[in-house]
Amino acid sequence: MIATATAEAVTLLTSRLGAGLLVARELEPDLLWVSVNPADVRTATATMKELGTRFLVTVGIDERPLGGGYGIVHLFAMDDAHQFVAIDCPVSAGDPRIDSITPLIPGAAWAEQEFHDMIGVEPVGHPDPRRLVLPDDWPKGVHPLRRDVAYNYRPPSVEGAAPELKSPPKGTSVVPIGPFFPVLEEPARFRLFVEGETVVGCDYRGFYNHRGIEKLGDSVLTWDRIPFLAERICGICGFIHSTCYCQAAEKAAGIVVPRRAAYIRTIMLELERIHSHLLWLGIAGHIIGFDTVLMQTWRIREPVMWLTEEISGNRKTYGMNMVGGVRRDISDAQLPRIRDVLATVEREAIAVRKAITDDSTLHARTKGVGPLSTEWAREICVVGPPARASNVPIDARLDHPYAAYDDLPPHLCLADGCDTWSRVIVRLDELADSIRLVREAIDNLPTGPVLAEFDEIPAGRIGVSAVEAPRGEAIHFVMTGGVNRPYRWRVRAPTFPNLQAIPAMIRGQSIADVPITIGSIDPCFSCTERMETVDCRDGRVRVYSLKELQALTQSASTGDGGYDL
Amino acid sequence: MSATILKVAALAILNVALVLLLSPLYEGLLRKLKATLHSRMGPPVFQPFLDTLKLLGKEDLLTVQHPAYAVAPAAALASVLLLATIIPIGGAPPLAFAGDVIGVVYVASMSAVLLILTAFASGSPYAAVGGSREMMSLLSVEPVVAVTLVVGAMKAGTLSVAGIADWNAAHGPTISMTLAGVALFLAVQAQAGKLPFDIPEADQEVMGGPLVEQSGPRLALFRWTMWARQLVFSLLLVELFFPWPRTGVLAADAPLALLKALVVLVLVAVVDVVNPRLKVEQAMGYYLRVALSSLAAMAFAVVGM
Amino acid sequence: MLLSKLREALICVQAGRVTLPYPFAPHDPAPGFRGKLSLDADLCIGCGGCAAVCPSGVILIRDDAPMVRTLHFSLARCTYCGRCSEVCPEGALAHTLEFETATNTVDDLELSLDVFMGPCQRCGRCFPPPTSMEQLPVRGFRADTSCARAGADLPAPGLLDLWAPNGVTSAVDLRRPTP
Amino acid sequence: MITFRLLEAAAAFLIAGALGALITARRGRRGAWVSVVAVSGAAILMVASAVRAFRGGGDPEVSALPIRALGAALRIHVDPLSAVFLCLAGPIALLTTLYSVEYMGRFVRDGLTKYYPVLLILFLAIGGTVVTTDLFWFLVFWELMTLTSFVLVIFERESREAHRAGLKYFVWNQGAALGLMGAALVLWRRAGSFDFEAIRVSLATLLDTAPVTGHAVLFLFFFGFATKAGILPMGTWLPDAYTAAPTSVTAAFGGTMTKLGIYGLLRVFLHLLPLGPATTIWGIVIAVAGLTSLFAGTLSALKQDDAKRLMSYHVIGQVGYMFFGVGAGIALMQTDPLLGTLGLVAGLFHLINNSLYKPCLFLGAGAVEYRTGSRSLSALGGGLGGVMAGTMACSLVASLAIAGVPPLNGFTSKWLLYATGILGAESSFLLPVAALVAMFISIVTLASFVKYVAGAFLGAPVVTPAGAPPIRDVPATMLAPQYVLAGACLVVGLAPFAVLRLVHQAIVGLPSMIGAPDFASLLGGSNTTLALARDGITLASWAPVPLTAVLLILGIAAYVGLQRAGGVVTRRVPVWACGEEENPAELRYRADSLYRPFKDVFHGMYPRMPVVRFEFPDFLRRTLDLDHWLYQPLARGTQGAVRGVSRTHVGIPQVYLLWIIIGAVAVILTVLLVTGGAP
Repeated sequence: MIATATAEAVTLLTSRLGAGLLVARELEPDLLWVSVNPADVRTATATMKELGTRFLVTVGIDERPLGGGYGIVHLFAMDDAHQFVAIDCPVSAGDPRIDSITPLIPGAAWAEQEFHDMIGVEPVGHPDPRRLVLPDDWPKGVHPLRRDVAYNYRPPSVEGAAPELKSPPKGTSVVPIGPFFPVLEEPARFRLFVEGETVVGCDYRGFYNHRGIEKLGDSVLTWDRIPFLAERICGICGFIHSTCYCQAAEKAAGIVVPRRAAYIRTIMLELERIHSHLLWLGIAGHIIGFDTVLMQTWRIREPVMWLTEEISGNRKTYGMNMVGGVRRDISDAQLPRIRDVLATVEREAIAVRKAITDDSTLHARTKGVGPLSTEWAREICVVGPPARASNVPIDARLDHPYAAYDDLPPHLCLADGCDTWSRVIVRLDELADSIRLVREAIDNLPTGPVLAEFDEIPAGRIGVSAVEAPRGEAIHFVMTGGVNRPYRWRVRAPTFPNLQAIPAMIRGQSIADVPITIGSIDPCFSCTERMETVDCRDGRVRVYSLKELQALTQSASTGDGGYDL
Repeated sequence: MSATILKVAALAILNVALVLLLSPLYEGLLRKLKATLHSRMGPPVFQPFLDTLKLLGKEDLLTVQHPAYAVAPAAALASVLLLATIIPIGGAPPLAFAGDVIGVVYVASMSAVLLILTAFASGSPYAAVGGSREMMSLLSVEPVVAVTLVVGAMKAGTLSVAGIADWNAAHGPTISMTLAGVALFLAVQAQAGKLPFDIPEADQEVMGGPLVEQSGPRLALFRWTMWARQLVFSLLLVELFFPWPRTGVLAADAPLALLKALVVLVLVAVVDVVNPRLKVEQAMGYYLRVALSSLAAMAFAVVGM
Repeated sequence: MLLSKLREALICVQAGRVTLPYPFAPHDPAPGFRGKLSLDADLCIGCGGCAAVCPSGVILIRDDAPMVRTLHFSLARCTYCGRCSEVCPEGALAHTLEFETATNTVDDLELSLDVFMGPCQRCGRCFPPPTSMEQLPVRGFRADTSCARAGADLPAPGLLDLWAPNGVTSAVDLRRPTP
Repeated sequence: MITFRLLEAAAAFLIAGALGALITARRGRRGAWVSVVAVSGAAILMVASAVRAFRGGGDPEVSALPIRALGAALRIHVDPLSAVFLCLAGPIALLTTLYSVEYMGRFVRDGLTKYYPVLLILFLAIGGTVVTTDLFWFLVFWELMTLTSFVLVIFERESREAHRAGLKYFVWNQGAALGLMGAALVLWRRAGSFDFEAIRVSLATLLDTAPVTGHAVLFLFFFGFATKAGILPMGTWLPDAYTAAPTSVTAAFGGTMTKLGIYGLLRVFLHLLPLGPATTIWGIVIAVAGLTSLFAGTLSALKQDDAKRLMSYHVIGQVGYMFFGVGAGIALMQTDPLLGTLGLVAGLFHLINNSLYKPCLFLGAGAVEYRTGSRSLSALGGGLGGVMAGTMACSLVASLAIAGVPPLNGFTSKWLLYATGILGAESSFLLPVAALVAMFISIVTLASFVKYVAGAFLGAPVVTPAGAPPIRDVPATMLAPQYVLAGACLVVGLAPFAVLRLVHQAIVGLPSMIGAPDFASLLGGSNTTLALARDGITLASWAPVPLTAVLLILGIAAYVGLQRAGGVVTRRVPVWACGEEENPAELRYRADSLYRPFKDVFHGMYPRMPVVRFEFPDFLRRTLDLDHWLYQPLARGTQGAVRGVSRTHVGIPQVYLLWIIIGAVAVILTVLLVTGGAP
């Protein structure tokens, strides 16, 4: 049975595309798969836009071993209908080109640059055809996510390669923020074009941390190992990624997670949100020089970390998720302790909130800073607190319920200031709501097993899952393959769309506002860039000498070298 | 005659030594206080001395080779120490004959000027932004300092620093002098480079601003200059505007003055703890308002209150 | 505004100092903490389950000879996920509460264990004998030199004498204490 | 008589030099050297006559070339005030001429025939203006000065900018000169003579009998002198004209010509006008005008990107300081002679200081332009310090001097000004406020010169494009004047006593300054300390030498201590740019980016300059180009002149300006013809 909303979508697509619509079927209750003729991708996208859907990400799949060409799958979300829609464009292997949809959806820019780099399908008409992901000294024509490129292939670096940079407009000078900048904890390079202290434009070069984690998942690791790798995509919201991956795999395999496991996942996800928001608040304070906020919020955060350590055995990277449920149960003896910690954190968080809401110097630093209009937030497909602070009512927990959120609906915390202050308020609201959710979850914790039993996962299935991370919505796409591993695993971290909104947010602001504006989206560069470090199979651990490290850092700063698969 | 010269020299050396040696200690105390308010342990009180020693032994990294670049840090420290000889610490300023409040205002700005020139010389864009900010903060703070000192001069009818201090000590608190003192206290916040006015250095925005290319010994001297500057300004504040009680004995007045200066700096540190950094235009707007409202102190001074 | 500042100051003052004197005083993690791996070589039967589940490939298994299986642990890469200890049927692998793993030599984190096993009658490869009785004559292990430095959980270096260079080994673990 | 002879000889030197330069101008640098010789002769003679005046050997007034019908004669008298200006005009003329030798090399295309002769006549006019005590001749010299300087402003004949600036200059100054002529005519009708002494008497009676007319006359004087000095809003001509003229000329303008506005003020308000209620009123007017100018002029300077334009706005600002000092002094003279004298001394001393650092700055900017061809600070991007070390050192010293950084000379005069203002609180509440504004502006000055120094000299070393010759420092003849001026800034700053005594002598020597305190009771008798005392109580003190000594001792101790303690190992490193930067040139922070937020905050305070757009058709431009119809013809022969003059009469009914010139020249010629030039 096809739901009403998706039925409407199919009808409209059929009328618009005619013969261009190749296949439309519901792969899962919440995933509509539409294959269209690649030539009609713009029409299909325009139709999706007309339907009010939200662009998520593009998945590029090398389907040549399966007898096809390249699959370019644009994922969309129909939030009101709780549906995902995949627009699949089978691109022929002989002519790997497809019309770019960025002119229609500005937020698709990076997604398209990424499949251009990784799969080698060229988005025709893309406004910025520069490299996004691949290093500058990576040879042309080598596309790492193609199946014929080995996961540990190291190409010789191209001599004399330099990043393609935008040159500053006349009358401006460049102030570089990054790759190594004190308040950006990870490398990212913004070249600000400034007139006085006013930023008139910027150029971005990032993806210095890219380690080909998707390639590892596709080619080396098994179902059960990937959650632990996925968890390490992000140091703060790792559990979100492992949950998201497990859910995508469970959807693809049709595994039903036991309720207790769903509740435990919810508890951990919300604990993660609590400590992540407190962490962010501290970092935001630090960015504007308010170190007291940093020290105090991190002090308040610490009991939550101890709590997660008690529950999971580690303060971060809990290692609890498995495909089919969770590994570790929460014992009844731990429940009072959780309640205690929640009470403390709640009391302290309320005090902090009370103290800072009327602080006029904080207002001076955050109100009107980093403006992101509702329209542009929708255009660039911003997610999470930045979207909600711009009055875009999206929350994956409500739009695409997972874990136990169908039983425990969160409040939708919206603000309409469209600025950094609103982002603070939204996060403070969510913090309070998360405490409520955890409390309700442990009060209603069902009994039963925590891990579902399942057999081999069949090949050729597809699962799409969204999880609302503290920073916004994370999307994992899984296409199953044989021999106990996925054929394609695609990760979209929340920072990926949010970061694309930065240039618009800092234009016209002063240099002093740039760090806090970047900070206000709570950027996680390695999430976005999907970092992983060690080559697993050959077991060699490389020890860098000081000299090599220096060489590495120097080369990384020019944007070349450093990362390989 | 020679006895007078000797006395002047001794007092000058005493002032210089007090400022030079106590300023890192005060900074250490402030750090400790700040750490306590941050709920953390904080470095030992003597850490600034250790930092300085460590920096002195470090390599000196130069982005440009220029004699002025090498001389500026020493000159900056010297200018602040010179300032210490024309302000009172528990007694009349040793070199009272050589400079008055106008001299104080101008000598006080010398260290900032040297820092700014060094910043621009380094060729770093961050230093340039920081230098530009330092200049702007000088532009907004110096008028406040000037207004308060002029109020003192108007009340006392003299431009001499000692004269103002003596007049205030003799006449007790007045509305105009108290207002001026409050305004100068607000200015000390910026002169000390403390939040919310550490805008030029702003390590989260411009990575230390004018200091970004200063390293090793040069950095040590510039840091020392800043510590000394904050002590000198708080001494100026307490000696000119809050000189009571005064015994007339240097051995009693000097420790008292230093204690009062510490209290001022503690207040400065508390303000520092509960504030984020302002943007430079906001700081300028703030000091413009302070300067204009300290004109009220002038008005009070004119009507004799 | 001022009230706000006072509230902020109050929060600061109320909390007092909370930082721990950690390096100078021990800090114990919560029970159940997944710290440094410990390996009880006595219990290992060389089944290889740990290597099969390890996500970061810490554990490598190599069959050097028909009766010698080498387990190589690169603990520098360990992510402390605890999958190995979870799947170990004999409880040979466990997490301790230790978290201080810093070392000057990466070799300290390399650990090699040779387990003497029964050879498969058909293919000749290493094979964990299914029953306790069968295990009895073939159990044994050998630890690499570098293990010695890694910590107290590992066997004493004296045991290395058991190694016979030609690959023929004593089938009996001399060290095994009698119950 | 000796003084007169000296001045006569000086004039002869200048005229001969002008002729010589005219003849030799086409032969390379010969004309330049002829001019240098002539100017040095004149300068020595001018200084010598000034020395005589200071020594008290002031010869009585000498008069020549009488025009009986008018009661005018070339009356020459050098009093200490004139002597101060002679002392400035002579050496600065010499330094700028010397500088011109190399500098003007780049203008050969524009034809140097009209440069040196006109420049020398300008110096003659400046000298004449300050030594005559006859209002008629004062105006003649004034007019001559205006005309010659106009020719120099529009020197670059290809430049449209120069022509626009020249026109603006001409309109304002000729208008102001007309005002002066009007005032002179009114007084002449009363007194029947142009003699200063006669006018002094008639002006006093005029103020009593017809106060409206009297004040109108004073207004015209004020207007005329303020315009020449560049006081806003009349001074809007100044930045354009200063920027358009060749830099050597600009330096001469800044060092001497515009300062004659102050001379005129002092002459009129303290010589022609006895102290009285009128002086107080006009003192206040002058002070307020000065305050406005120093505020608006300096704030505008902060926004400039063109080095010369930046400095030109500072000319306006600095003249504001002088006007403030002089005005406050005049206003206070009757109520508080001590502070009144202090203000006047401060104003005049500031003028001297300004004549030292301002030309030095202009010459520095000219040197940069000479080597790089650019005056835009943003385009320069800094980094010249390494290759133009001498120029940088001089510019830095002069910049710090103008900003009033102790112990340089600018601080001392500012200190006197502030002391006047702050201690004048009992007379007026506004005086300390004004002093505060001046202090604030002093920091603005500092900011804009930091911008200049940073924009031109500081920063990463400049990289010359491949193939281009490396940038070197300017030749010695261009560098020497800068060294002299910068050195003078330092010396006067450290030992202002002698100069201040002369200034004091010049001020109290003015006829209206009766009852002014002597130097010892004003600033103390010490030769190490300036101490302003009243009733035996020291009110303000400044001792540059001890303070500098202490600063040096401490600085050297710190420096040596550092070298000893550190055993410093230095290493060259690239500028940290958060990683490696591919194009370091893009990282240069542009000079026009500096202080942007400040400009935004103070946006409302910036004066709205009256924008007068002079857009004139080509034929008119050609007409106004003196080259076309006046100068070239004169130089080539009468026939050409006739043709040129006739062309000016073709279809130009609206050119009132021309009528002004022709009118002025005609008046002078007629008067000479009528009286037959006989005594």
